[in-house]
Parts: sequence; C-alpha cells; structure tokens
Amino acid sequence: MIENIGIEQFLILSTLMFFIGVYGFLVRKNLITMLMSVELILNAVNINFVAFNKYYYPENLQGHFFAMFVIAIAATEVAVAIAIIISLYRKIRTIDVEQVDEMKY
Amino acid sequence: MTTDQFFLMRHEILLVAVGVIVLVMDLMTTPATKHRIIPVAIVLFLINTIIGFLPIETGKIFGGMYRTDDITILMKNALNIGVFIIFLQSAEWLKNHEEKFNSYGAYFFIVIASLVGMDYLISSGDFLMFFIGTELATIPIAALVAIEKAKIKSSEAGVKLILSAALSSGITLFGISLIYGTTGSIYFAEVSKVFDGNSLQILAFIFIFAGVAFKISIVPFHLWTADVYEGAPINITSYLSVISKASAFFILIILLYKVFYVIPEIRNNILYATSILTMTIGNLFAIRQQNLKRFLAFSSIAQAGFVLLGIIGGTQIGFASVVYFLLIYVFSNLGAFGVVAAISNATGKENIDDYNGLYRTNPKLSLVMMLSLFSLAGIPPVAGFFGKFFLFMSAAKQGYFILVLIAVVNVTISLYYYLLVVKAMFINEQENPIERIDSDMYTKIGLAICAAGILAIGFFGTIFDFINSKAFGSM
Amino acid sequence: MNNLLWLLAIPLVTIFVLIFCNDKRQYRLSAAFGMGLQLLYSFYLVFRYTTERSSGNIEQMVFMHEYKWFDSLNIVFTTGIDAISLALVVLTAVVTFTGILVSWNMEKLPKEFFISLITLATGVFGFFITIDLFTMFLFYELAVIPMYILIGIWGSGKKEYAAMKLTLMLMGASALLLVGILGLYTYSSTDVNLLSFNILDIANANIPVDIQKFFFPMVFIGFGVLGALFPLHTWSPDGHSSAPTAVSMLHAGVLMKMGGYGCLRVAMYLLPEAAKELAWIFIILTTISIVYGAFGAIAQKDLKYINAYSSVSHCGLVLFAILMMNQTALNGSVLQMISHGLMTALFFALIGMIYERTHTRDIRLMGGLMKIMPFLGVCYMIAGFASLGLPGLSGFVAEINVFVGAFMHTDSFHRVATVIAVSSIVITAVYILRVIGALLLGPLDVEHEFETGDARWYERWANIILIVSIAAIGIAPLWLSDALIKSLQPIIQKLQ
Amino acid sequence: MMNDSYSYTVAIPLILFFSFLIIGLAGGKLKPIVSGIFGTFFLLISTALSYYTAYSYFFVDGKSNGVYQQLIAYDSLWLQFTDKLQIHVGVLLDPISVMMLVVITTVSLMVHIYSLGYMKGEVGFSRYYSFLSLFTFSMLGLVLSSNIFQTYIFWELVGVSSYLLIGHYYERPSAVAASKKAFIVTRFADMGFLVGILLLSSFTGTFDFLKLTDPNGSALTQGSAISFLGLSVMTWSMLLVFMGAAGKSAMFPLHIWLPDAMEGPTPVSALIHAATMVVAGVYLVARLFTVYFFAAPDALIFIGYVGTFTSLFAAVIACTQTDIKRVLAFSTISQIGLMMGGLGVSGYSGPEGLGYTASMFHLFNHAMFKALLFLCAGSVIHAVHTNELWDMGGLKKHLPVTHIAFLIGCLGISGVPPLSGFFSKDEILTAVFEKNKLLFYVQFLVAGVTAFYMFRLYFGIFWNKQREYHTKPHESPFSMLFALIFLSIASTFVGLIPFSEFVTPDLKPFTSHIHWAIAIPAIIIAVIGLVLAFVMYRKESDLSGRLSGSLGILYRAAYKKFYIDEIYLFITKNVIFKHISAPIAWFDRNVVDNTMNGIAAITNFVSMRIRAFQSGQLQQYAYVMVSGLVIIVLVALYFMKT
Repeated sequence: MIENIGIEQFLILSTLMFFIGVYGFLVRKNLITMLMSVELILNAVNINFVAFNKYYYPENLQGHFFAMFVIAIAATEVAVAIAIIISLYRKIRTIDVEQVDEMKY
Repeated sequence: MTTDQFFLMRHEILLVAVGVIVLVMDLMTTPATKHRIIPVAIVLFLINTIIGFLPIETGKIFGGMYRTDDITILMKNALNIGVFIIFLQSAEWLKNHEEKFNSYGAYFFIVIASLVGMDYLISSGDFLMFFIGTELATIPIAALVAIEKAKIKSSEAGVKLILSAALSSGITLFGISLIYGTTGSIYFAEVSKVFDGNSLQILAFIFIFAGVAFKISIVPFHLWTADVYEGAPINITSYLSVISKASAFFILIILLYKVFYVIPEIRNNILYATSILTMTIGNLFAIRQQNLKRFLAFSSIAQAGFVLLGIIGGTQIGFASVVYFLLIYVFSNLGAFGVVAAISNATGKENIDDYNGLYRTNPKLSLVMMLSLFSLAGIPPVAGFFGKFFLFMSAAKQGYFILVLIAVVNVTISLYYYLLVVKAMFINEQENPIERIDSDMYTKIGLAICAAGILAIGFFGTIFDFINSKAFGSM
Repeated sequence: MNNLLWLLAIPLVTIFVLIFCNDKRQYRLSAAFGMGLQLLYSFYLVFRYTTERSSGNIEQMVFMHEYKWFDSLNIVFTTGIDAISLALVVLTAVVTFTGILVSWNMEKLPKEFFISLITLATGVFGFFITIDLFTMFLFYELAVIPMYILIGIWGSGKKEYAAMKLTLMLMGASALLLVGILGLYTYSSTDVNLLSFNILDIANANIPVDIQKFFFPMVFIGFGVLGALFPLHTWSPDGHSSAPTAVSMLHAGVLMKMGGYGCLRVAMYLLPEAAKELAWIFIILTTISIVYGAFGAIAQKDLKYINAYSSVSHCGLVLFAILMMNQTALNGSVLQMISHGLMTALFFALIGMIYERTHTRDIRLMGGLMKIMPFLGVCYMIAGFASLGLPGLSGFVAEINVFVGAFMHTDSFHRVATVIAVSSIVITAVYILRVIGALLLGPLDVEHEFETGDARWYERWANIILIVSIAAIGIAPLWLSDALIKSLQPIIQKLQ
Repeated sequence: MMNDSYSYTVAIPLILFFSFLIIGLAGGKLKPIVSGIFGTFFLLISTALSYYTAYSYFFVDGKSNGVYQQLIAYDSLWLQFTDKLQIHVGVLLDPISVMMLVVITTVSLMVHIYSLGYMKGEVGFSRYYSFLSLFTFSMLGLVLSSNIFQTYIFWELVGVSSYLLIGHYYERPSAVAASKKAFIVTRFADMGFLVGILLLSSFTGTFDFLKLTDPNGSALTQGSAISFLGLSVMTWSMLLVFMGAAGKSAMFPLHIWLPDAMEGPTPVSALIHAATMVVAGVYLVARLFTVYFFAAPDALIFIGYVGTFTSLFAAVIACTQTDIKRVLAFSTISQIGLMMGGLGVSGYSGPEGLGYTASMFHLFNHAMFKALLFLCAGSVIHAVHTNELWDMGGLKKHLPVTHIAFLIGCLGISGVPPLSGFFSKDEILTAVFEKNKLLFYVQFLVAGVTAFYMFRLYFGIFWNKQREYHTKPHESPFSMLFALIFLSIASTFVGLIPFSEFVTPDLKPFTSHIHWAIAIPAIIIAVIGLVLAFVMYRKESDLSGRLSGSLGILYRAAYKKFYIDEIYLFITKNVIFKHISAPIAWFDRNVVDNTMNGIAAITNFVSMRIRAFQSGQLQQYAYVMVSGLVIIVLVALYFMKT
C-alpha cells in the first residue's frame, strides 16, 4: 500500500519531527529529554534518507546505508551522553539543565 | 581492492595500531607500574609521527569515499605533531591525577581514537565519511572532557559539549539528507557536479556549514567553546582548541571549494559576516577574562575569525596561508597552553593575576608564554606574524580591504589582552609570586618544541613554499 | 663588507653575547662594545657610500642585496640605502650608543634592559635599510613592541598606562599602515604573478589616482601617528615622560623618525598623485601640531613633558616639510629629522642625568643648577639653543630649509601655513628660555639639597658625541644636504 | 666683484671665534686674568687688521675712478636650496662695512681693556671674556656679510651672545628675566625679519646683497608689481625686514628690552647696548638702502617716522628716569631713532644722500661717545656701588678723570661744537629739514631734550651736594681710565672726519659743509636744555620736584615709561600664557587624550554589556545557535531572490 503514499507525506513528517526535536531541545529542562529531542532530529534525518532513497534513487542504497550509520552512531552518542549526565548527577543531584551553569560570562 | 591500496590509509592504520598496542600493554601493568605506560605511549606515538613523514603515494579508495593527497598528508602530520606535544604535556597531569585513572592507557587510547576520527574527517571523500569522522572525533573527546570526576565543572563541560555537539550534528545530518535528496549522491565529486544552488540546496548547504562552524566555533555557533574549554582538563582543552579546530577548518575549505563552489557570492557573504562577528565577539569577550583557559578559549575564537579571511580569499595562496597559519597556530597555542598546564599542574593556579611577577621566579616559562602570546597576536619576528600577514594578504588580493582593516583593528584589540598577560608576568609585582617550578622532562621538551617552532617557522620561507606547492593543487 | 646585513648581524650577535653574560659589568661592556662597533660600521658605510657615489654610481639605491624569502609570494628581503636612509642609520647608531652610555648604571634587570634596547635598535636599523614594504612593516612592529616592555618594566610614573597606550596607538596606526601596504602590493602590478613589495618596483607601477586616494590617508596616517601627527600624538607625552632615559632618547630620537621616513619613502614616493590632491588636509593638521605642540610646551611643568610637546612641534615640522613636496622642503624635512633626533636625544639624556641628581623633574622645584652642575647646564643650554634654531647648530639649518622650501609655493594657502609655522620659532624660544631660566639660572634652590657632582665620564662622552654631531651639521651643512638632495631626486620627480 | 687682495679680512672675525673656543673650553682651567689677556690680545690682532683694512680701502685702492667699489673679499657656498638660491658665507667690503669694522673693533677693544679692571675678581671672569669674543665675532660677521641670510645667521648669534652677557649674573633673577625678555622680544622681531627675507628671496630669487642692491639690477624691479593689501609685495617684505631691524635697534614699540638689558655688566651695556649691536638695525637698513629707496619708498618714509617718534618718546622718558644706566639706555634709543630718521629722509645720489651719510656719521660718533658715557657710568658705579642718580652727587673731586670724560660725553651727545655729536646731528637735521618739516621740528626738539637730560645726569652725579658713602669713592684703576681717556679723545675729534667723502648711498663721494642756518638754532636749543638742567639740578632746588608735581599725570606716565612694559606683561602673561597656552595644554590632556582613552573605555563597556550572551545556559546557547542559523538562511535566501 506504500504506492499510494507520496514522498511528500514522508518529508512533511520528517520535517515536523526535525523541528519538534529542535523545539524540544530548546525548551525542555530535563537533560534526558533534551537527548531524546536530539534523537527525534536524527530519526527525522533517517526518514529523509530512506524516503529519498526509496522514491528518487532506488538504483543504489546510499541512503539506507547512511541511515544505518546514523542509527549506530546515535546509539554511541547517547551512551556517552548518558554516562556524562550520570556523572554530573552524582555531583549536583539534578539533571535540570538550568542548574548546569556554574561556568558563565 | 588490494592491500597496497589499503595502505593508503597508513596514518589511520598506524594510529589504530599504536592505540591498540598501548591498550594491550596497559592491560599488563599493575597499579604500581601503570605510570610506565606513559613513556611507552609517547615513544610509540613519536615513532608513528616520524613514519607519517615518510613518502607515500596518494589516491582514492572505497570509490572516492576516502582520498588522500599531499596536502591531507601534510595536515595529518601536523596534527600528529600537535598530539605528540599534547601527550608530552599531559604526562605530568596524568601523574598528578593518579586516583582518577585506574589505567593511563585509556587516556591515550581515547585521544588517539579521536585523532583517527580527525584523520578520516580530513581525507573524507563523501558525506558519510565526513559524518563518521566528525562523530568519531567528537564523542571520545566529550568523554575525556568529563573525565575529572571530582570537578563539577568537568562534567558540566562534558554535558554542554556532548549535547550541543549532538544538536549540531543533527542539523548537519539534516542538511546532508537534503543534499542527498536533491543531488542523489553523497560523494563530494558527484554532488559538486549536480549541485546547482537552488534554494533547498542553499538551505542544506547552510545547515552543513553550521555543523562545521560549530566545530570551529564560529560566531554564532561558538557559545559552548568557553565553558567547555574552562571545564575540561587543560590538555584536552588544548586538544580541542588546536587539533579539532585545525581539522574542521580543513574540511570546511574542502566543502566550500570542492563541493559547494557554484554559489560564490552567498559563500563569501556568509564568510564575510561571520568572520567579522567571530573576531570581534571573540576579542570583546577575551578582554574581560581572568581564567587563562577561558581567556585562551575566546582568543582562539578570535583566531578562527582571522582564518576565515584566508578562506574567503579562495585562492591557492589563500588556502596555503590557512594551512600555514594552522601549522603555526598549533605551535603557538600549544605553547601557551603548555605553560598554563605546567603552572596549573604545579600550583593549580589558572588566573592571570596569579601570574604577577612570574618572570622573577620562572623566567623560562614566562619567555615561552610571551613568545606564544606574541605569536598569537601576530608580532614579528615570531611565526604568528607571517601567518596573519599572509591571511590578510590573500584577502586583500581579492579586494576585501575593509574586511582586512576590521581584522587588523581586531588584531590591535587582541594585542591589548595578550599584553595584559605579558604585563602580569613581566611588569606587575606581587608579594608571593608563584614559586619556582621545575616541570618534568616531558613538559620541558614539549615547550622547547613549541618555542622552536614559533621562532623558526617564520624564517624558513621554504615551508610556506612547500605548502603552497601542495595546497589543494587539484582545485 | 658593504653588505648591509651587518647592521642587523652586529646587534643580534650582541644580544646573543648578552644572553651569556652574567654580571653587570659584562652586560654594559658588551652592549657598549657592540653598539660602538655598530657606530663605527655606520661611519664606515658613510665612507663607502661617498666613495661609491664619487665613483659614479648613480643608482637610486646602492649596496642592494636581495634575499629570497617567500618565493611563491614574491616576497624578497631587499636591502639598500641612499643618503636619506644612511643618514638615519648613522643617527640611530649614534643615539643607540649614547643611550647605552647613559644607562651605564642600570640597576634593575640590566641584562633584559640592554637586550630589549638593542632589539628595539635592531628593528630601527632594519626599517631603514630595507626597501621592500613587507620587511619594512616587519621591522616597524619589531621596533614598537620592545617599547612596551622597556617602558613597562623600567619606566616611572604611570608607566603601565603609558606603555599600553603607546603600544596600542602605534599598533592601531600600523593597522592602517598594513592595509595601505597590502593595497600597494595588490596594485603594484597588473599581472597577478608579478605583484611585489619592492618599493622600487611599485614606484614604476602607475596606480590609478582614485586607488591612491583610498590608500594615501591610510599610509600617511599610519606613519604619521609615529611622527606625532595631531591629533594622534597623545601617546607621545605620556610615553616619553614615563620611559626610562635611554628609551626616551631612542624613541623621540629615532623611532619618531621612522614615521617621517615612512611618510616620505612610502606615502609620498609611491602615492604621489594622491599626495598632491590630499596634501592640504595634512598641511592643516601639521601646521596645527607645530604651533599646538609649542604652545602646549609652554604650559608644562615636567621637563619630560615640555620636551615631549616640543617633539610634537618639531616632528610636526618634519611632516609639514614633507607635504611641501619640493626639493628644498624635503631636504629640510630630512635634516630636521636628523637634527631633531640628535638634539632631542641630548635633551632626554640630560633630563635623565639631572633627574638622577635632583630626583625631580618639576621645574618649579629646581633652579640655579648651573652652579652645581655646570657641565650638564652648558650642555642643556646648547641643546636648548639647537632646538630654538640657533645658527651654527643643526636645528637652524633644518628649519630654514623647511621654511624657504615651503615659501616657494606662491599660493597664499601655503604661505599662510608657512608663516604660522615660522611663528613657532618665537614660541619655541619662549619655552626653551623659560626652562633654562627656571632650571639652570636664578638662585640655587636651598630647600632641596640636590646630589651635587657633575657628569661622570660616560655621561660626558654621551653628551659630547651628541653635541659634536649637532654642531658639525650646524656649521658645515653643505656636504650632508647635497648628498640628501641627490638622493631626493627620484621622489621629487614623482611629485612634480 | 671678487677681490683677493683683501681675502685676509675673513680672519678678522675668525680669530675671535677661535678665541671664543679657546677661552670657552679651557676657561675653567686658566687663571681668570690669563683668559682676559688672551681675549684682549686676540682682539688686538683683529683690530689692527681692520684698521689696516680701513686704511687700504679708503685711502689706497677702495676707489676706482672715483667710486667706492663693493668688494667680495671672500666667498664660500654654505648651503644650497636650489641651484639658483644659495646661502653664501662671505666678506663684503664697502664703505659702511669697513666703517663698522673700525667702530666695532675699537669699542670692543676698549671694553676688553676696561673690563680687565672692572670685572676684576668677578665670578665667571673667563666666561665673560669668551662671550665677549663670541659677541665681537658675530658682530663682525654681521657687518661683513655678503648675503642677507648670512646677516640673519649672525643676527641671531649676536642676539644670543647679548642674551648670554645680559644674563652674566645668572643668579640674579632680575638679570635672568631681563636676558630672557631681550632675547624673546628680538626673536619676535627676527621672525618678521625671516619672513621678510623669505618674501624677498621668493620674488628676487637671490639672497646676495650685490644682486639685491644693484640699483639697475633685475632684483629691484621684480615683486614691485605684485601688490597685497594695497602695498607692493616688495614694500611688505622690506617692512618685515625693518621689523627685524626695529627689534634689534629698539625702535618703538619693540624698545622695551633695552632698558632692562642694563642688568648686564656695564661694559657689556657699553659695547652691545650702546655702540654696536643696537645699531645693527640701522646698519641693516643702510645695507639695504638701495632696495628701500627704489623698490619700497613707502617703507623708507615709514622708517623715518618711526625713528623720529621713537627718538622723542625715548628722550621724554629719559628725563624722568633715575637709574643712570637706564637714562643712558633711553638716550641710546632716542639717538638711534635720530639715525633711523636720517635714513628715512635720505635721497640716493650725490648731496641728496646726505641723510644716509649723516646717520652713518652719527652712528660712528654715537658709538664713541655713548660707549664713553657708559664706561664713565660704569666707573661711577664701580666707585659708589649704586645706579640710583639720587644716591650720588658731588663726585667730581673723587673721580676727576671720569668727571671730565663724562662731561665730554655729555657735550658730545648734546651736539655742542666742536665735539663729534654736533657735526653729525647737524647733518641729520639738515637732511630732514630739506625733506620733511614736521620730522625736523620734532628732532629739533629732541636735540634740546637730549641736552637737558644728559646734563641732569651730569649735575646729579658730579655736582650737587656730597652724599655720605659707606666706602669713600675712589678713582678707577688704570685699565678703566685708559679706555675712558682713549674714547674721550676719540669722541672729541672724530667729528672732524669729512664723512661724506667716504660713506654715501651711491658710493660716490661728495663734499658737505656745515649749514649754519640750522646749526645755530640747534646749538641754541641744546644750550637752553643745558641751562635748564643747570637751574634745576645744579643745586638742591625743589624746582624739579614742583615741576614734576605740576606736570602730574604726564610725569608719572613718562616715569612709568608710558606703561608699555605693563602692556607687554599683560599680553605675555595673561593672553599668551593664561588664555592660549594653558588652555591648549588642558585641551590636550582632557579632550584629545580622553578621546583616545574613550575608545578603550567604550570597548570595555561593550564587552561588559555583551557578557549576558555567555549566560552558561546550554539551552540559550542552542537558542542563539539555531536563531543564528535561521537568520543566515533567511538572509541567504533573500539574496538569492534579488
């Protein structure tokens, strides 16, 4: 049934996700949530890649591969980020981003 | 694909080898003998650096995904030298923070891993490699930034770095995806053929540019820099401010002039505006800083602004002078950071006022510091002068006289705050200045190398001629 | 032996030696020896130069050597001298040597002091012997930076402020200068591969007038700040007053001359059309600074301030003369550079010596010093007479050249400017005599018991050397001015 | 024209320059008296040389077919402006320069000898002599100069040596002030001189006297055409040159420095401020007389008026002063005024040029008797250690020689025959009478006033009733008396020289004779003045007191030298210092300087303001980043549209 879904829908979806992600990153105070917003962005990207590949350039698989790599790297990124956040939490006992401003000016 | 092709990646392979060896040997050490790994790692890395200079043929592999030519090799060697100096400087720091590390091998391995990322980034021939390189370069560093478990600042810096890096890479990726969508390829070569500069591609281009600009910390993508630099362990700070910056600049040039070269006026306008912003903002912030790491962070932002002048020229000379400047910048900045590191390792003092009367007690350190600062400020006869001069020259050749004027005025402002440090060290007096420091041999060697580089590079015009003969010859 | 790099080699070797010296006597001896050698070598150069010329060498620059530096950028370190630069080189050698003599008893960090001083001198020598803009600019900055350290560490009064102000203003000026130089480079040839920094090449490239008009102000102001061009002269009073003696000598005596020399050699020579069109603006400014400086000096109470302002006035005269753009005036400007260099060096040397004995520079607290230090008193009087343009001393020769030259313009604008400038000789007389009267003459001030004791041997020699050279120029100016006129011809031809 | 037979004349000044150097450098080591002898000896040589020169010029080979030649005895290029415009340093011999040679060397020699006694035991004895040599050198160089710029050079040098000599007692604030005033006032005048030279040279294209003063040369015609503010440029330049002359010769209103200059040692006043330097202005005008006459007649008339006015003005002041040296100073001013007046009315050729001849003649005589008077005054002061007229009296029995000498001087200056003053003054009056009646009457009056104040001085000092002096006055030593006697003899007989045979504007001798029609009244008014003085001051009569009382305000004005000094003081102190110089200094420190500091301050301020960006809030960083991105995108797309 995918035939009767145009690429536009995918693109709209991905774009929405992208901006939701950005929005989330900017407004959510919880570090973990901000990380999730980043994930949204990355997934929007993945959708883009796959959609483009499927609809426009089916002859090769660059898009798909790219998406996979993105997923993998996103995983590592999240891993490291979480680790750091935890170590931070150990010290200041909060993951509210607004508390994370010892260094300024 | 044959092995000898495979060995085009000699730099990366060697690095990985060094990393693995260090890691393996590290497993054999006991807590009592773990410090022995330090000399081993340093020597191994030195060997790797030397081998890097051996001649090697160039070419593409993985269908153009990875490509080397003389200039990339040159760049990688420069980075090697830089990292080598950083290792030398970090030895003392490592010893001081024994409790933090149950093994030192991890430290070296992580740095080397990130350096591998840089190398891949430099020789990336398509966006995938570009993306992988960037992440591989950034993520380990984020871990190292946060390594000082005891300090809040360290973790805070780590958080700030990793999160904003994630955001920026997200933005970059979105741009890449759009490029892929509009051109149907992720290979630089093909993209550049198809790329025609319609508004969607412009959007994509700017997204990608933003991602790189983030790494170089160009205004307005620079705000993370100061905090991360301050919070991070000082050697990591120097790594961030020198190595990752240099590689990012390199790739920026590739992107601007190999991939997106069909939209010159947009490119130039963006560069024009951002470079003015970058150097001015950087300077204005640097003026007030007391913490030297933060100070150097802002000064390095300003320096980035100057480098853009070389890029905006867009000529052979321009790129040559950018690479030349980066080479000098490695030595100057590492010299400055080295002194700061030596002092903060010995006394934990990192503020400018602490340096009052330093010359009385530590003349050598202060001299190296002065040389480095003068080199950063672009004062003859030290190398920095030539680097800056050629950057401005290449911009002037393209007729950007106003831009050059603004830049030079900024140089004057920067001179002001560099002189503040010199003043503290040489002119100001204080009751109890920092007592006599005798750093370990590694630090001394590191600083000596920096000083030698700062003093020498300017006088051997052949270095520049060499770079110029290699620089992006293919364009 | 006529390779000009000696002028750089000797100081550098001296610095190198100094690094390995390790007690006060060695420092000053090696410094004095090195700079003495430099002085002798500069005299030797004069001799070589005259023989070269008399042997019929009519090149614009003699002893030219080219050292390829950045080949791909066509940056070639080119050395060469004509009478103008040679005269200034000798001036520099004299002032540096005497400066070292004057600071014979430097107590605080003598090694660093001499090293920085000689570095400064090296920059100046380099500036004068090079004839390509790149190295010229390099040496310009090399000469300015040690100033900061020298004033900052060994200065007096609000030294940090003064040092910072001086350095930043001069560096800001060099910012303009850099843009101007790059502009000259960019338009030095129509073929991108032949762009060159070499002054002689640029002189042959005919740069379009509107381009010149864009760059002329930058170059002229860039150098003019160093030449204390109103209203950008304010670094000079503070800088001079807080600098240590030898540094004031070098700075007022030599560094400020780099400004005039640069204006002449770069702004005027390479951008003649623009110079012709825009001169009037700067004529107004320089005329102001001549009178302004002189009047400013009248109201001062601190010896060094008085001298700083008089330097503003005299250096204003240099630039003023340069802008008059005819042979006599240009000749006068160069003569004025030399004579002002010598006499202001003498002034600052004497002020330093007097300060050592009186521990004050406020003329209201002194008086009748002639009685207790006659030698210094006489020297001060001679310096004063030189600077108010007494015939038989160098100042007069320079001034009349300037005035006669300036008056050759028949339009009333130049004439009025000239008459105003001439009026400065009266004002100068006023403040010079005021100082002499307040400082040396009158009853000896008894509340302050000054350290008596006249000049020591090194001080005597420093003064004598300077005075003799002042008088030599003043009594027999012909040989010098002829040589200068010959070397000025290329510039004049461009300006005609 | 070049002439080698006189080339030795260059030695006349140079000898003294060397003596200056020797005494000046070795002075500290030598015994004072030795350096005195040295100086006198050197001077003696050049005196002999100049007498010889005078003799051979005037009587042997100065004339060729009845006209005195202007000989260039020595010439060398000193400085070259353009190939055409050059400064030569040379020796020009013509009647006036040779005449001046004699005057300067004679008086200077006398002063040297006199000072051996007068300055005995003074501190800075050898300094004094070295400066005397310097002065004589410069003065000789001035009169011998063949080139107007050379004149300027030596002009400055005499100025400075006068500065040094006035300030001889440099520990006396008044002396310092006086020397400063003298230098600055003359310097101010010299500025005019310099501009005049510049103007002159820029039109005539030469500095050379021979070219300038050649009556039918091209120099004179140029520039006369171009006019500026109604006067021809030539007139302007000559007026400016005269400004210099007026400064040196203390013409109104630039005369103020001369009375103060009396702070110097009396012999110096005799040499510099009576006989030689102050007449340099007259000499300069005479030197350029041709130019004045042909190219700038208006200027010449102006000079005549200024001179005459000054002579009256000074004479009136002289009547009221009580410091004997100041009286003499004012009388000097007034006599120089007469000379200027004479020059102003003079014609050019033949008997027409009487005024010129007369003023030169008067210059010559005046040098003698005024030097004499000053030296006498010196000897009096030497005896009684005061300058105040009313602290003296009845000295004629203590100082017999001085008394006679002073009397001769007074008679000479008052123009009583057969003393020298009579002849020259008579000639001046004649010349003026023929040209301009108004000036004549003024000068006629001046003659009377002169006699009056001179004899007021004479009676006041030597007659009157004896004052009590703490040390009994005694006649001066021989060296001083010798000078007095020599000069008295000189000023008695030089009047008999037939000057018009030697010195004339057109260099052609003519014979002049005394015009009794004018001489008789002149003598009469002089005698009247004499008698008046006799009546008022011979005995302690309160006549003078009553008179001055009745004249009231006028007297006080004259006594206060008509407040000229106060005016100058006001201008220098209040206008220049308070209202120009101090404000500029303030402006410089506070406005110009603070603009520079302001730039720095602004930079700092901005950097304080923008620190908010670096808030430490991660999300704000991200916000800035994203918005920056958006802005760039929008701008870029906008650019793409256009």
